[in-house]
Amino acid sequence: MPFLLTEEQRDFARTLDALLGAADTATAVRAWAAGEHKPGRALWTRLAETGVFALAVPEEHDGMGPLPLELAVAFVELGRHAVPGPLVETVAAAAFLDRLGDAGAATDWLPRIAAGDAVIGLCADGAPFALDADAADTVLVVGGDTVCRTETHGPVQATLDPARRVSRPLGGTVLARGPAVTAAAGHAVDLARLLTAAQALGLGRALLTGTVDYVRQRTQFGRAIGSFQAVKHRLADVLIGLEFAQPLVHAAALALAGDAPSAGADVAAAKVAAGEACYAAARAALQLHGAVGYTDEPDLSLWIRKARPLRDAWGTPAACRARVLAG
Amino acid sequence: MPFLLTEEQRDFARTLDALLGAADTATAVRAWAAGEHKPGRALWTRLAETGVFALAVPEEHDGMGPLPLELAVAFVELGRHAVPGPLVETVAAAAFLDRLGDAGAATDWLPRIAAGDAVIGLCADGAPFALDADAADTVLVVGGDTVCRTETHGPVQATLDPARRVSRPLGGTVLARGPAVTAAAGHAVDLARLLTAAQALGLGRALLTGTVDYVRQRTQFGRAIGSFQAVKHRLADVLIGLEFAQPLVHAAALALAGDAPSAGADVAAAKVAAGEACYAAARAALQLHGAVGYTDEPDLSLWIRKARPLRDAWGTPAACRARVLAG
Amino acid sequence: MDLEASDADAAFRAEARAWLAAHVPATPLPSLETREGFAAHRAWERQLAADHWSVVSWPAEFGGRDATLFQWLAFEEEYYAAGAPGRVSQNGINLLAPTLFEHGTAEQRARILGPMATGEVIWAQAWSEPEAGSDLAALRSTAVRTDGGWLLRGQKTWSSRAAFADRAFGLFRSEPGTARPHQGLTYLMFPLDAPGVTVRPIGRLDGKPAFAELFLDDVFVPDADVIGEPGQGWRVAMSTAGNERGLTLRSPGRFTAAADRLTALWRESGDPTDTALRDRVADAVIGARAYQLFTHANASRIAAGGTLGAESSLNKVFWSELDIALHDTALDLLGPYGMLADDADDAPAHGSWAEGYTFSLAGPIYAGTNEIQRNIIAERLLGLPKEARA
Amino acid sequence: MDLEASDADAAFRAEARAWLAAHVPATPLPSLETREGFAAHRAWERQLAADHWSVVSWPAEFGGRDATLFQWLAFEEEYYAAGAPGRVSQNGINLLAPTLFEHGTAEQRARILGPMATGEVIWAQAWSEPEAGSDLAALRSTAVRTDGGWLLRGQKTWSSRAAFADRAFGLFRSEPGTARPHQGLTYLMFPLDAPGVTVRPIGRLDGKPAFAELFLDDVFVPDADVIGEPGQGWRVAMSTAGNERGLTLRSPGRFTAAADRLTALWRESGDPTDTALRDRVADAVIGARAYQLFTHANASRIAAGGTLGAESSLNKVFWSELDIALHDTALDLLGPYGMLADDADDAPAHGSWAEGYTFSLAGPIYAGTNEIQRNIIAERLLGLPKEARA
Repeated sequence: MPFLLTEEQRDFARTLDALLGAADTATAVRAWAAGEHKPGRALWTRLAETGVFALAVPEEHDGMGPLPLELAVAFVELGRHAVPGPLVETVAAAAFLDRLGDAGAATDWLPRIAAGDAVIGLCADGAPFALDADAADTVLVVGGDTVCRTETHGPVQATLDPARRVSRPLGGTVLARGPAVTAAAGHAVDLARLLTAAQALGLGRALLTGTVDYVRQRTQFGRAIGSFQAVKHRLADVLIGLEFAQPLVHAAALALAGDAPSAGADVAAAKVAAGEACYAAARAALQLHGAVGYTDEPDLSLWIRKARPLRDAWGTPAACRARVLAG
Repeated sequence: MPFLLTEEQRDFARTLDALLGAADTATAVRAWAAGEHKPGRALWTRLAETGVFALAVPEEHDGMGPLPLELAVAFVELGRHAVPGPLVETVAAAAFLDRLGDAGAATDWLPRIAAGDAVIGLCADGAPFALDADAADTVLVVGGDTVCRTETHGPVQATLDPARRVSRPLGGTVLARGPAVTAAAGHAVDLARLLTAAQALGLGRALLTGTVDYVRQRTQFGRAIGSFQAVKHRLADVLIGLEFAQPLVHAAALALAGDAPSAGADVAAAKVAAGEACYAAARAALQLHGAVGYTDEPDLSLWIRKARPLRDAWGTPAACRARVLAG
Repeated sequence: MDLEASDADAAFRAEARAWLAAHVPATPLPSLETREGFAAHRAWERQLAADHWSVVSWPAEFGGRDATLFQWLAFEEEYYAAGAPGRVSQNGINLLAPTLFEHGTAEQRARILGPMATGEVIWAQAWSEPEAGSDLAALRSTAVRTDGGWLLRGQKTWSSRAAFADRAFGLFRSEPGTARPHQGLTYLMFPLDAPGVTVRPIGRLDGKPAFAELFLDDVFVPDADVIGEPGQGWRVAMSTAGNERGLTLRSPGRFTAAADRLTALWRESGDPTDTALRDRVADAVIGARAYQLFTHANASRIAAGGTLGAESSLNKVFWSELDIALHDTALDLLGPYGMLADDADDAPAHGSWAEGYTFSLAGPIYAGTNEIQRNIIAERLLGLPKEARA
Repeated sequence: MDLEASDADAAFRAEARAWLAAHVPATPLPSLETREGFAAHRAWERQLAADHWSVVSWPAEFGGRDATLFQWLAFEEEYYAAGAPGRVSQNGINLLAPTLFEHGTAEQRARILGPMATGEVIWAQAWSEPEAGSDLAALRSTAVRTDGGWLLRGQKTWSSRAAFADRAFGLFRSEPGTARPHQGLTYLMFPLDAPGVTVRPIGRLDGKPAFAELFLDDVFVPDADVIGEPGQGWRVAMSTAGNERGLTLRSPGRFTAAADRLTALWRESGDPTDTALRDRVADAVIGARAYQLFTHANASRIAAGGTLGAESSLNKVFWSELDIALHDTALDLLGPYGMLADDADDAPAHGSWAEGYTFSLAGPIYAGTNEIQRNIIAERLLGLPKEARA
């Protein structure tokens, strides 16, 4: 039982990291926040070429999935580079459509998702808002045992993360109804929760790395501020949080891949740990960058502002803690 | 509105501090923990001579009270010096008997309490145990609108604080019944809560002072450990906790003295703040004394072990937080 | 010891409450961090000043009411409880004015305080520089002697309010090469529209231009706009810094009002059985009350002739962490609505929680980071040894 | 990547579980910190050893089963889940034995390991001295060369298990006046009943004699009881310290079992609507699971030929804080019963929560304080600069 990523999985992560590192995601984030989706969609296309979306789609629909662990590995990198858009929602929608058993809807959408040509909004788990509905080709809305699709929505509203804009889905036509919807939605929510945790983990890693770099070079009182014990201990705690969240994310992905009975609780545990670790990383990043971190000029501010909404997306810490104990 | 202790009140505190500082309370605490109450009772007698117990008793019963603020001032010092025994319970019992309106019981007990000759156990507010029933002349047990007195109890049980031994009161004869009991008990519980908060504040101050002294002289790696920033910041946080708890204790005492409608909530707020600050002080004291703090040899260990039971006595933090919002 | 207001104080509070009830705008003003909102807040200052409410603790001759410290605290409580607008003039009133009262000339006071009290002149602070944040003494901008005054050169940053303000004040290095970095600094005031001044607004974390960078290229400042002696700027400024950290910047009324709003929110939309949130709401209420009482005790000490020194560091750490905890709790209570920007269609009622949250995050950073405050507490209040120096 | 056990590992786990089910005493043994309890725990070690369960990861020739790291982890999980007694021999097995395997002679291993595995000889550690706690290199006790061996002189303290143990091991200064404090130390073993040894038990926070002070007055140690080269003791000891902080001292099974007991307690006596406590129980479950998985990942790394260095500091901080939080939660859950000593009449079922709480409080102190661990994490894992030295 080697509980380690394979060389292949690590190569995949490195490839994504290199691709995104060279792609100036910060500019795409700023554009996305302004409602300009082109640079973001271009990023999606490049991600699709590496196979990220295909991981969520089965082979019969031009994918190579579903592979939750590989998806988690990929979403750590998407989080690390703050890639904008409803990535989690699109991939979870793919899982939903795959499990729904509606051949028509699956054939319509899954190949397009795998190719990076479809952006899908997903509103489920009682959430009042859809993320980035204005950027989506369609929005799936799950309520009880019914799923609708709609392309209309209320006014787009800004959130604490400017690249995370939400609206209320409006109207819609019924796509399916019945227990298959409920089951498929349950799985899709678990996957969305897992991948949000993975994003948070990657985001937290990026915040820690950026802050370590900063405190090594920033001097005050004639010393690098990273030599002060209060700074060192705070960043040590951030690292501890992230390091212990990571294996929970990996184990939850394995559980989901194996449809284990514990998968729901495992995913919830990973979400709590990764979400809280990432938020702590963001708070430390802000405090240790001082006034620099509090302005919107450095790219870092984009990362900082993502942490809290990501912590709460697809299940707040409180909701996930309750889920852990529900078994 | 000078929200400051008067010179007289501060003199009273200094007198108690000096008396107790010279009295080797640690030895009395160790004896009390072994079930040997003599040195503790001797301390009570000396405290009675300074008028501590008389503060809880009205003039017509040989006291000079009730004076909740002066009692709080005194109990800060009792906590600072870890004086053992059911001090809070005896004083709260006095307040209970004073308000009960039963002239016989009041005449029987109040002059003796004022003189330091009576040790009274008090079991109320749903608590299953009485503190130090084996050391008490009698125990009052309030349940609903009824109060009993008893001199028998179950086996004496040790707690995390060895000088805090509890037992279940057994049997008893009814002393009074009716709404006067409920009203008197409500006031007595508030007073007990206030004085427990005051004790916690004093205990926390002693823990902080002892720890500051220790980290100034203890050297490791060629430096006083008090020069390490992690140590400094932790102790700074302890001081902040105590400093902001203190005015809550004083204000709650004023509210109780004036029978203000907010008194119950004010007392609960003071209890939360003082209890948590004291527990944080104890945890810091233990950690910063290292292995020395973890042994039972230094007197400090007696102080450390009091903090958690005191935090929970007469209302846990959770119960008190609920009370604060009940208004 | 008591908490009873005197008759005079109670009357003062009642008068303030009545005036605020009659004058506080029913709908909130536009954000202070926009040109339109800045102008609206300036107009509000004029309205306050017209009835002598803009600077209650100042002497009557400068537009104040000679209010005592207790009266000032009562005014602040009423002000925040009434939900009155943020004070666009606070840099001037809280930071510059105390310095002028202590170190300024009669001429300066006569010339500067009146327009400050009416909002005719809004002041920005210009303390920090890119390399001098927490380590304020490391600043590099210079003041070079010239005929009848000084020429300022250099760069200031994180200058709050400077995007739309009229004038600024700060420290400049007037004597190069002094033995210690605190020496040879001069405290100067200058107009933001003077030749040589370039103001570049900087967005706050939420994008609003709450600060600016100032680029100064031989900006002339007449001798009349030096406060105190040239070269003595550090000592002059420290009295201001003390005010910033001490009683006047974060008045308790701000937090008691916020805790009241949080409690109202919790009663309306909170789940009463959710004890985890209940505990945090209670802690906000307890914290705000503790801060209010602690401040009253300090005010009593000052009224009795005492002074505050390093004790103000206790305040700074406490209110800044309380403020974050309070707003973090509010956002959690609001669930998916908590993360909406305040101008979003579905944004919650009961105050600007999202903006308040963003604003609270700056608390542990400015006016001396909390790390520095804890050093001060440990060294000056607890007597712990100084850290080893590199 | 997977978490599936191999057939061999599953069989090993099943065998351990069956043996434990058949042998773990139905009623807990008396406290390890009493003479009677010590003897009972020693007898339990003998019972474990009789069926080769006392040192599963050792080679079979010394009484072990050549268990892999994964098998050892499985054994530990089963051991704690079964509620089996504390390990009185852990100082020997976890601290001394790894050192003997790495630095001991064949003669030492043949002579020492057998009686250690059976509990015939129980070992105490003798690292700390009054002036050398966290700063272990500051120790002063000496080993002076004599005919055929060494004479030990000085004082050791916080020596765990020493009140009732048979032998002890530690570092002694054999070369005075070296350039650096880590040099000139020698790693020696000595009997606690030897002439010149005085053992003075010290009470733990709850009064139980979990440690002792050792006074050494010319205690003779033959050359055969030196481990490694004289003067090289620091290097020899560091491999042991790594073990203490790394995988072996606090096996995940301990925390998963405790979290399971806490969850059972919460389901039985907790108020399900008390979300504040619920969140803390969930955090204990999540933390124990995270620690278990993190350890499995490290074990996988080691099995693949990797080594653990400063990473073990992450473990130390995490488990020690988890342990306190878990027990603090249990006591809060138990309300007035939570503060009762474990031997009190009304003490709660489901494990020794009060003793566990007291024991947990030592976690952030021993085996390198958490302050020191955080320094190591910051400097060695994050690459932050060293602190300024005095």
